[in-house]
Amino acid sequence: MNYHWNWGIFLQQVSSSDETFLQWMLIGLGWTVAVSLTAWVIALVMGSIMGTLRTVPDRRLVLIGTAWVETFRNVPILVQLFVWFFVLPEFLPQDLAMWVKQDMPFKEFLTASIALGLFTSARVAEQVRAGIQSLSRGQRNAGLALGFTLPQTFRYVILPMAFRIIIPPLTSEFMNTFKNSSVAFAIGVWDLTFVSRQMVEETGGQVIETLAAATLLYFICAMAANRLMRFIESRTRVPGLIIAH
Amino acid sequence: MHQFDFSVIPQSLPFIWQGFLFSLTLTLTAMIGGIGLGTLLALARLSGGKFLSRAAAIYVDTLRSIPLLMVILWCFLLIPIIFGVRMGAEKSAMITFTLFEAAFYCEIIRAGIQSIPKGQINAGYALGMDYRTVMGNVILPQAFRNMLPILLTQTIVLFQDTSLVYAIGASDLLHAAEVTGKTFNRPVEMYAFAAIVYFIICFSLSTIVKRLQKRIAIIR
Amino acid sequence: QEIDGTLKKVKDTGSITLGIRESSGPLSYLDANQKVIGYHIDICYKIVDAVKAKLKLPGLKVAEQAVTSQNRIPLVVNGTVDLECGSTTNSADRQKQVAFAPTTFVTNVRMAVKKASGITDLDQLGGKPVATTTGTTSVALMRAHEKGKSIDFKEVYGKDHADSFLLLESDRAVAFVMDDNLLASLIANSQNAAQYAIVGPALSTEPIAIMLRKDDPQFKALVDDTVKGLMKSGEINKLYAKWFTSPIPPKNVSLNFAMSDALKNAIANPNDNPVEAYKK
Amino acid sequence: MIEIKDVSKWYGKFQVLTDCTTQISKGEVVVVCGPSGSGKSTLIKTVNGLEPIQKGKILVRGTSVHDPKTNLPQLRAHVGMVFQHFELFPHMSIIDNLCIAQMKVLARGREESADKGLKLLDRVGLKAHANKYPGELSGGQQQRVAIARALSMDPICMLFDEPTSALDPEMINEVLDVMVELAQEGMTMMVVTHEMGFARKVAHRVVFMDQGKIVEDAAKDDFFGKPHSERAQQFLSKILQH
Amino acid sequence: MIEIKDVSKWYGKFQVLTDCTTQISKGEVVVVCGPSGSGKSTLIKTVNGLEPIQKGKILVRGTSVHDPKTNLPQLRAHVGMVFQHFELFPHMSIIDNLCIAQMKVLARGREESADKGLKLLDRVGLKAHANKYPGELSGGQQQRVAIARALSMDPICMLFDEPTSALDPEMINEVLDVMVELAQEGMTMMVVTHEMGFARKVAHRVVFMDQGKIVEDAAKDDFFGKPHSERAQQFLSKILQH
Ligand SMILES: Nc1ncnc2c1ncn2[C@@H]1O[C@H](COP(=O)(O)OP(=O)(O)OP(=O)(O)O)[C@@H](O)[C@H]1O
Ligand SMILES: Nc1ncnc2c1ncn2[C@@H]1O[C@H](COP(=O)(O)OP(=O)(O)OP(=O)(O)O)[C@@H](O)[C@H]1O
Ligand SMILES: [Mg+2]
Ligand SMILES: [Mg+2]
Repeated sequence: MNYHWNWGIFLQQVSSSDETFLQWMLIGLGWTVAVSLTAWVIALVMGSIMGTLRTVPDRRLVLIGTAWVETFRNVPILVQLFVWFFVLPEFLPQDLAMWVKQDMPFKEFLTASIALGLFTSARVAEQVRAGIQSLSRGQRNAGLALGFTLPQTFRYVILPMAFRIIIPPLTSEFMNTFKNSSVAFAIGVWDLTFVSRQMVEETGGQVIETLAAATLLYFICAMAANRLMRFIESRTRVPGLIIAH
Repeated sequence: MHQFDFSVIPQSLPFIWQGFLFSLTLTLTAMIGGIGLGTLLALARLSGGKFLSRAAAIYVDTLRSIPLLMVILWCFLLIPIIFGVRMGAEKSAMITFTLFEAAFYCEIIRAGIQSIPKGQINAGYALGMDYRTVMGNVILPQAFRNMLPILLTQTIVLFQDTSLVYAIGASDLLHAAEVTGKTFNRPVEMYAFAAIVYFIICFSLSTIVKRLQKRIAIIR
Repeated sequence: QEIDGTLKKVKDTGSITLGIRESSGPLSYLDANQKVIGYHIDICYKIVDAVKAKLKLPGLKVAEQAVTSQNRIPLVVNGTVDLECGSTTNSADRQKQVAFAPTTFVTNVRMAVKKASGITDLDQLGGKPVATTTGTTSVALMRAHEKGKSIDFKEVYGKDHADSFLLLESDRAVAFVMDDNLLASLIANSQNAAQYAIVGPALSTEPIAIMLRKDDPQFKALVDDTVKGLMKSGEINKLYAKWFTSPIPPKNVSLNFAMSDALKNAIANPNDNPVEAYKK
Repeated sequence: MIEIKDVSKWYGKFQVLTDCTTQISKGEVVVVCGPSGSGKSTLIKTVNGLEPIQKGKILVRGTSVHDPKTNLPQLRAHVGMVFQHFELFPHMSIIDNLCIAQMKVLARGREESADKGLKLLDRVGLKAHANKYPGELSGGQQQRVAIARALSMDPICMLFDEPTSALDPEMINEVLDVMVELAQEGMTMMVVTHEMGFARKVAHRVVFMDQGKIVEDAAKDDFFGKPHSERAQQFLSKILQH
Repeated sequence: MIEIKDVSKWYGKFQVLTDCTTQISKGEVVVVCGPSGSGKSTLIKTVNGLEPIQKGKILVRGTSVHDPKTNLPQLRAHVGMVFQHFELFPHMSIIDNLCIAQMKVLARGREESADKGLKLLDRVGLKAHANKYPGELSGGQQQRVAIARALSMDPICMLFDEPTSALDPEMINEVLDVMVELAQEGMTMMVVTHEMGFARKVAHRVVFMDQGKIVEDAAKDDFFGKPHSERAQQFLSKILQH
């Protein structure tokens, strides 16, 4: 193949600015991490609430949880992102819409984080629900029998164990969040994907080097997420209890 | 407020249908191939063989740590170089998705196999069955039944992920919607329409999965 | 003479693959039936005809492969695509990877605005949101412009031109900086074409050309001869008129995009000079 | 102390309990037995409102359990319950298992709770294990902790649902011994169990259930002497044969 | 029939079995008992090679079980085994549970297998349930099916690992009855169980294990009369108290 290799490309300066391509990549990495982590926090909070709602003995709450999950998991993330970014502001009052469209600080970053966070929250909710349901009914009864209210039973008895049980599938979801964050470029977040697209353009087609670097950085992110969750798993491991995976 | 003009939707239907058919073909191919390959990988991971399980683990962990988009691009660029064959975007996508999804199916099937009590394996062996008979007649049928909902949920994710083939110029459901949106310069309407189409398809599928789950669950 | 390179491959496989873009109007884009059409597509088919004649293969199969700005170069390099008929800028960097046919179009990077905004120049845009498309030269041009003139835009980016235009249309941006032919095509297709104008001086002038594999003298010669032939015979002017100054699909409106002096010059003196040669 | 009046309960269309009536006075020990699926667990769970009922009434110290106005958590806090599978909280140490409800429900202080917890652990012979986790104890030890946990709430009565049936034979006795002691101290107890030795030793009355009905409700000696119903005779013969 | 010679086994560094030696002659019924975790299950699983051993030798009808040259599936096919948790295949009907191994291992035809299966189901009193699934049967019924399944392979001897300990008290007897019958017909049996009534009734010898060692290996009457070791005395007193 007549490909013109140039691994030194990363040290070259970008013609339109003072940075090198390597620095660019690192800026991209920074935004990727920022979007992913923000989204993950949103996903954990909303996913835990919605997943729990689906297991309480109240029809209406279950329905809310179910609707949430079905809405956010049945539409591809890219499409959801566009709905948040392009479609929803059209329904706001004129002034607010203009503010959201033009002046809202970090609007791309926030939109991407929220869209990705809610998308992921549907999956987290399913895991949380599965975790809660995998606990024997006896645990809930034991909590209630001691005089705990239902919320207290969830808080002190059910959720701490449910979360421990679902750490492995949550790890996958956390890794997925990093991977899925690559859609953020589509609304103009300067993330790794954005940078690599721009870099391919401005280097006159050093695609393979660029792709390799971006892939490696995504891989590192996902691995770091994996290690972090493993660490949490080992820290929260209950002595004497082997949680089946 | 934006002037919505949904007249592009009827014009887009033939292409959306074409795109849907491609998404469906890709999903089915990757599902069947991925489950087949994934089962082999899962058995390799659970096998006593150090090398075999290590190799399978590396394959699975690597693919699970890279965005699908990157895998699609790599395969599209590298397969012609490595194998010296020219390959259209469609074929390339099918191979890529099969290889990629196999890693995910592998983990699901592995969990399924591990969810079967060890006593079942012992019971099979105690009756004089060999490894293949025990796996084929006792463990895998149960593992698949237990994991069916998760396998199908993963397949729904896969269906959504087929939209990433836009990166190599294949035309799936979302791409068809986007292209029509561009041709007629009505992207907002087409994104909204795509959202609804995806929701209807995926929601119906997941409802079917739930029904199926009740129907075939093993009575315990 | 033995045939080799791309021509040999085409002869052996009985097929040739064109790389096409799906929304680089009017050079290469999809019509209402999602069939690819455009100025560069017409030229490419002229080249295909020449290949057929040369190889005496009237039944030569023509495959079309959609490419993106990301993958077009590697796909040409790795042999998936034989002739890229999109809207690729000929640059010195790219000439390290691929070869170009003689320049068939010259674009000016300018900006589209809503007429009502009264904006006529980039320098009026300090602190205002300006749109462009990710992964394009325009991003670099805008950044360079900012640096040169010490003004500060709020850049917003669309993932493709349609999205970027939507940013302008829905007031998320007050201007959209892009190749003028693309802007003209987007405006012509928009809901309310009269609302928009292409304004301001050119940020850059770029030669656009059909792309092919490097180090393949036989195929390059055939492509060059064909394109030069079109230019000599004046046929290229007809093609230009067909796509730039007459009504075109899908809406059957004309872009009314007169031929620039730079392009006239390129047709008078066919060449494959990179963009660097166009900088004054 | 506990009055169960005409209680019926359905799961969908399936009737689990049919017009069950009985009562337990202060200090009384009542053993509930009967074949599997006869509704013993369901009945005992209705007493502290873990299961709703569709008909009838249950009073615990005069409070109607299924009245929507009743503060259920408060009532449950004073009715100790021990489950077949112990149901200790696996993510908390033994002492935390004993403290958490005291602190969160009775609003006792950390120290007071721990004092009380350790005292009770001592009583069931497990003080040395206070800082271990449930998974590190044997089944018999876990069940003794579960009893201590219920006692930490100063219950006015105790409900046991097959407390020994998930235990290894060797460990059954260590748990029964604790229960016998409790009974002898005068605790009001309702015990679902198949351990007829325990019933013989400390029960005042035996309630025999079949298919959701209370078939026999007799003083211990009457029950073991000559059960009225054929079903109870049959059951006893099977249980006692080996 | 079965010879266990100096068998030792380790899980990593933890020694589960230490120099176990015993043998079972044709037609003999041997009961293995001992406290939880003493290695009973492990020992019985080494007999048909479900657990590898690191030292010693086990011969079944003269064939060395742990010799790499032994055709283990073939050997296992002739050693019936019944597990604590039944281990029926939940995705197959009862009759399929009885046929699958006959067909896949002994290469019997579908009909021959089904005939044999139905005959055995009849013997354990469950012919009427042939087309149900395991999940639809009670524990006692499932365990009887498991015994029938093992018998369908025409075993030369049977291994039982706590066959009644996962059962409701009422169901224990229906299973023990089947086992007593088997023993009385002269089947060679090795039975891990806590049911001393069963041991008294049909065992020829009792093996008592503690901490991976065989502590006592005595004729039934000697064992129940006056166990040598203190550990066995203690164990018996706990088991038999209630
Ligand atoms: N949540 C439920 N939904 C439907 N039916 C139920 C439910 N819980 C219990 N049942 C049924 O109610 C009946 C009584 O159950 P219960 O657990 O009270 O029996 P039990 O006497 O405690 O039996 P065991 O000795 O097996 O514990 C059984 O037939 C059981 O199948
Ligand atoms: N796979 C394993 N890995 C490590 N240790 C094990 C494993 N299986 C069993 N053990 C340990 O080996 C010892 C003996 O186990 P075994 O199951 O043979 O005991 P047992 O006498 O059958 O007890 P029980 O009456 O509880 O069934 C126990 O201490 C157990 O924890
Ligand atoms: Mg019960
Ligand atoms: Mg055992």
